[in-house]
Amino acid sequence: MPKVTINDTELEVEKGTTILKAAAQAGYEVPHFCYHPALSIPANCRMCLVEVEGAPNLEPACYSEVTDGMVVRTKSERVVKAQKAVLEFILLNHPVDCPICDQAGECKLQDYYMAYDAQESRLRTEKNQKVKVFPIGPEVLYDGERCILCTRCIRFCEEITGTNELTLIQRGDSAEIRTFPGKELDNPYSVCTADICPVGALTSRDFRFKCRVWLLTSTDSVCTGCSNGCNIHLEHFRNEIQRYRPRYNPEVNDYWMCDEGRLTYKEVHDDRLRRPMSNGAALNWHGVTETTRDKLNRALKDGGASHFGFVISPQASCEDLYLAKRFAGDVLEVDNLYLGGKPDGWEDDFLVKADKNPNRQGVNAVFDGLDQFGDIESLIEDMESGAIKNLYMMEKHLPVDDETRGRFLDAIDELDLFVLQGQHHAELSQKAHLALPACSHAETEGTFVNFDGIAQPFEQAFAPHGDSLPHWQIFMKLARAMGSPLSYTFVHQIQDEMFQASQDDGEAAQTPAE
Amino acid sequence: MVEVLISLLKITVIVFVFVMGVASAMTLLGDRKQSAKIQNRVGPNQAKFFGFSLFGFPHFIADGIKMVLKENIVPANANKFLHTIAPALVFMPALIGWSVMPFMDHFCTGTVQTLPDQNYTEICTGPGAEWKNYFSIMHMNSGVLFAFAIAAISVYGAAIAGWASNSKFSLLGGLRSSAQMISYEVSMGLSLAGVLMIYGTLNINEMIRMQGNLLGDWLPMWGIVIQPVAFFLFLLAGLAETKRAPFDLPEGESEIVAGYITEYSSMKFAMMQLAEYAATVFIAALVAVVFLGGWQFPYVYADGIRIFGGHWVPFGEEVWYWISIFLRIGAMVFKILFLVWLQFMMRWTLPRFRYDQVMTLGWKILLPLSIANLFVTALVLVIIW
Amino acid sequence: MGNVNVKQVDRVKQGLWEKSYIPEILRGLSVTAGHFFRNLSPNKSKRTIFTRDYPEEPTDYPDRYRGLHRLMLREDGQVRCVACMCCSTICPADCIHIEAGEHDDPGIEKYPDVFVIDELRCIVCGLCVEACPCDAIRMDSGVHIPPYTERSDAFYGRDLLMELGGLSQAKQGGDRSPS
Amino acid sequence: MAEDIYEPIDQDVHTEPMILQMGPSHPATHGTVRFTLTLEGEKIIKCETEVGYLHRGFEKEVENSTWTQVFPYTDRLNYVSPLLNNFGYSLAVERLLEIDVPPRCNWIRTLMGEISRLSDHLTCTGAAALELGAMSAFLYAIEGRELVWDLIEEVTGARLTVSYGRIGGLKDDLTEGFEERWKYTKKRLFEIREEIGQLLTRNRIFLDRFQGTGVLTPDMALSYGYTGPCLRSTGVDYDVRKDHPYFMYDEVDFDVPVGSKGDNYDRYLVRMDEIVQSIRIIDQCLEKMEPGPINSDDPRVMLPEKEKVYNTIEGMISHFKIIFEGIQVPPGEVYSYTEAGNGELGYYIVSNGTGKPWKIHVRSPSLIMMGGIHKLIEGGLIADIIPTFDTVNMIGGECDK
Repeated sequence: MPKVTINDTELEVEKGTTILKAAAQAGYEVPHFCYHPALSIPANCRMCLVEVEGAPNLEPACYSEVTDGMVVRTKSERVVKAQKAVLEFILLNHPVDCPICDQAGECKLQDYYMAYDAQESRLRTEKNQKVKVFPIGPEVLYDGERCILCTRCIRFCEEITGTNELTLIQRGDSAEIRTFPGKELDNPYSVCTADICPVGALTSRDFRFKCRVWLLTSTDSVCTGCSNGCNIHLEHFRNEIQRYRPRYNPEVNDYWMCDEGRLTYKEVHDDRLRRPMSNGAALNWHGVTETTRDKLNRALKDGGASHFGFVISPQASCEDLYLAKRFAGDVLEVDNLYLGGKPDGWEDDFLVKADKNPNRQGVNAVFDGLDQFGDIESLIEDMESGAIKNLYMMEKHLPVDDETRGRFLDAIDELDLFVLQGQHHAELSQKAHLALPACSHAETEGTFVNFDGIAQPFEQAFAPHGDSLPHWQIFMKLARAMGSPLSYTFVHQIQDEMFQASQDDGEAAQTPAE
Repeated sequence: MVEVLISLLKITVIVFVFVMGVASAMTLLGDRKQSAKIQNRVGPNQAKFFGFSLFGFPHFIADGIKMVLKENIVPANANKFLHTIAPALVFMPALIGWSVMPFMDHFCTGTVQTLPDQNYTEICTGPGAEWKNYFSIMHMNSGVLFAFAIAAISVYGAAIAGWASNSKFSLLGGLRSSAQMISYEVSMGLSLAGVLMIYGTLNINEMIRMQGNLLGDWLPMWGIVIQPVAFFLFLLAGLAETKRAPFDLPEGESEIVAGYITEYSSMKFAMMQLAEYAATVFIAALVAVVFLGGWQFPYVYADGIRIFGGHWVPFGEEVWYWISIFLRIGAMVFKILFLVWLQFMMRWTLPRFRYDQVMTLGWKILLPLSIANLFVTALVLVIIW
Repeated sequence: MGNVNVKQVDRVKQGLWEKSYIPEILRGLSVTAGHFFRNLSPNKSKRTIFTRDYPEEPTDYPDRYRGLHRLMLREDGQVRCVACMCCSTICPADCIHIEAGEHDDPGIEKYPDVFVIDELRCIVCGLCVEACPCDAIRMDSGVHIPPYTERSDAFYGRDLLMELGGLSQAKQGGDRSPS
Repeated sequence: MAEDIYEPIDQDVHTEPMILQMGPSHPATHGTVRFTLTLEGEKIIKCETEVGYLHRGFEKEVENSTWTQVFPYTDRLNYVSPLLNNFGYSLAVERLLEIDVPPRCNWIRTLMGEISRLSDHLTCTGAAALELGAMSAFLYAIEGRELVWDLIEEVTGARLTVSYGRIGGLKDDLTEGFEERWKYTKKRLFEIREEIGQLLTRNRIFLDRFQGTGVLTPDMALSYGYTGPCLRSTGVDYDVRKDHPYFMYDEVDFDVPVGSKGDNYDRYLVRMDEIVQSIRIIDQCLEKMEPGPINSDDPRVMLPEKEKVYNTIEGMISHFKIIFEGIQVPPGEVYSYTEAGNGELGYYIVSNGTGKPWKIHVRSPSLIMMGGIHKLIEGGLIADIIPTFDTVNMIGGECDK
């Protein structure tokens, strides 16, 4: 274990640690552009130069490993001078683009200029002109003038996705990033290059000009695109999600997430059911709760529980599912449970999973296995034959193809009572006798269990849209109206009880317990 | 029949044209325009008749329309009846007093003759000649007493308005106004007593005629000349009577909001305001007739101009009589307007008294002074006559 | 170094004559009557009227007067604003709403698709002008907000603000040459 | 307490004191303050003061704005002399940042601050006369204030909500013709002061209202934390400009007028005299001022020049960082105080090192004076509230921060 002294701080680090990491452990920031912890180290930006005692030249901290007895200075006069020189050099040809650059606000160049340079340029000649707004891929745009040639994006395509689309062309101040001929940056993780780009050279086409990043508020959340459950920063402005950005979690997604998952935020705002509805007419919660109670009571009295179907959604959080279980089992006393959710899609061997529902493992845990759920096909048949007369459905999704879904939609007309409780209108809200607006994962808090059984909490980012409520609160409203003794006021009460239940069952390892 | 028609005509001209005209239009306008000039402002000029601002005169009309159209609000738990009649109680006395106010001497159907050796008394001579009362609504021997009696009534209006509004600020205002008016009534009456002793009559027209006397054939023997102290006391007490600054504490807007007017709105509020202006004009008229010679135009007599014992008739007796009538009416109107102007000047110049200071001034300064004045006058009269 | 003294203010001691109200009332009347007659004088130049007939005689605002916003134009008549949102960020009243859009000209790239200022909400602090890095927004239009009966009339859109604006000659973007 | 009041009156006749709610919307309680008066006739036997009807939320609001965005809020503290509040805040943050501003900036701050003080005192004395009914004196004072505001408008671009101060400098330099305009204004101000004096200073009605009412003793004033003209009227010669000079106040000559009795009349006289002193200070500022930069050259604090912002990436970057992150003020706390129109205006600022203040507390003179005003009012008549309240000069914006 080599001992190293960094700016008077003495510490012992693992062998093979770079100076940059050792300095970070000692609490010193060493500025860097090209270095990224998940990528290989080219040491080409020279921003991280530090002074090592005894060495004739300044050493790149990202590349040099510490040796025993090494004395490093990250803030000495030489280092500061070098940092200023590097920044001045990088800024020589940098365009005056901050007003139109999406990176402004999270730009390393801006941060480091203020922190390590803050002096005027001595440039007296004209700046280079290079390509601007170059569509380097379907999701990513390239601006040659802003590029500082750190090659993070090239290394990402080589080392993480292995698709090798990008390379560096030309030399000197004409150098630019380009795709190889006939290729474009179209791998399923291409927007990650925009994330890791320290400046505004690569920008996401989806986020382009949408919002300034300093206005965004970031909330820790989980992507709902598939069952991988990538950790994300859910970034929103004025009650609207502006983008997802991957959040570092070495166990799930490391620094990355897929392009498809990034766009799933649009579902949160599209086609939202904002008001409780009865037979297509918008009402308030008070009226709808009473109507629902009456209709549910009548349905149970007329047809009994055997004619009542209940569709559980793996899109909902564990807390919602737990309340769904209590509501269906204890309040309605229904046995005919079905599992909804999106149908399977494509997958790869990196992050994208075929199961497009974020919480199927949560259903598994809450309902102690998936065996008790009936087949959707048989549900539709029962509906057509009249064996199921009443249906309570969570969310709009069904794991079936379009044709079967069409059959399902037709069969709804045969029902005596169809209650939809979900985020979206889809085609269902007009057909539904009662439509209850639920809110998305951005508007409430809860837990998802990913395909691997890792329970991941997500936080509330902003207030629910319209009159929508979390699923569990809707269930509570109805349960209270129907005279059930269920009483949960806070999410943590549900969580405590779930945890208790799982303890009792001896299944602590599988169950969410946040 | 003709008598009745003439009376109606007189009432119309005096009350509705002159008093209402001066009280509302000229005073509102004068108050505003005058204060504007004093304060380096332009004053109202935005309301226009066919594009002409006419020195802000249309504002008076606009105000009237606004007042009529505004919502009439009666506070909760107020005594509706009293609250409604109070403005009338304030307003009526200010108008009734005018019934004894002469704008000119009685009209003589014959020829008028002035007797310089008999204190410049004018007599009506000729066949069947008599004095005809055409220039005051009512000829009353005890005119001054009547005017005072009527003026004193307006205190009821203020007190009732203050009580009936069911507001503490109004109540305070009502109390203040009744206390103030009653206090100043005393010194006003006493300061007048000296004048009455000299004139020896309560008939206003007689008093004015007597003021036509020329002392040493050149100095008009107006009340202000023979009773200067009484004039100041009367003017001061009169200011206090009208509740205008610096004695406007019954409605001192910064202390008790608007005093007894606080809870009034719409035309009732306008009535209160008009009553105040009408009272201002009335006090001006009273001061004019008692101390400033009323309709007397110095040296102008019905039968010619007289000064230093000289006498000449510029246009012949018949024509001159008519000219003198107009000059005398003009003199009366001018005196009233001048006094109104003076009162407004005071209002825009001086800060307000405090309640206890007003009482001190009234009871401890004005009252002893007026009694002293009365005493001295009596003494002088006894010695001279 | 300055010289700072403490001094006692003089309180008035009144004599009997002054206590009789009369001299001071006369003095006061002389001041007010002086103004009154001066302002009635037929010679208008002698009057000391301080106020003005506002709508007929508009005030001249000084050059620095902060009035309505205006959006400056490029030489080709396009709006200078590139929707960088600096103004809406610094605005303490949060009265500027901008939605950026992609401009057809790749040399401009970004421009305000929607640019609305709620002039009623604006507190006229002028921070937006200071925050603008493009000389696009200014408040020196020399007019203030007119009265409106409809609140929505006071939402000034981009085109209206550009009509108030003028050509800005400020050079932007530094020297650039094709490589 | 209330029972004590009832008892002696109750003994002979059945009377009881009247409780009168004066304010919050009452012509005399400019701004918004409420007095709950217990009256015996018109005599006030008890007065409870209640502030807080203006709901400004200054101190909470600024926690969500950057250091620069605070300026518009400070304008609205004492809205009659906004420049003094601006500069007081600038000074406080500069002390926290430990930066110095160029001398010309300090001269201009001194000068413009005194101009603002003129506006404050003219308004205060004018309003006092107005509420006593002397409307003309008020409008003459307002005429003077308009002239002063014309100057302010010319330099700052706004009459009332000036937003002229900046951390580390000023928004703009003085304009070119400022000195000539000031000379004209000064001449008029002396005339106006003379006219107001003729209308009021020796007038017995005015004296009766002002002398001996609202009496404040030095002990009382000090123990209630009174500062400014109110404190000086009692004879205590505390003036921040004299005792703890800031800006250029130690370079100029001026007198600190003090009263002797501490009544309304003394407060009026002190203010009338401070008008003269302010004019003196302004004259000296204009005389001693030299051309030079008005802004600090610290790039952490000042926005770069527009030319650099438009044309260099370095200027653009620092412009952007200061705009969207705010000035980075090092962690720490400071209490900085200046002499505002009504007394000592203190800012207690805590910074946590970010672009937004962690906490700003304002020691606003008006609020503190409201704490002791019942002592001045009790025992007087209703009518005495008016001059007392006017000469204490409560400003709602400052009171209900």
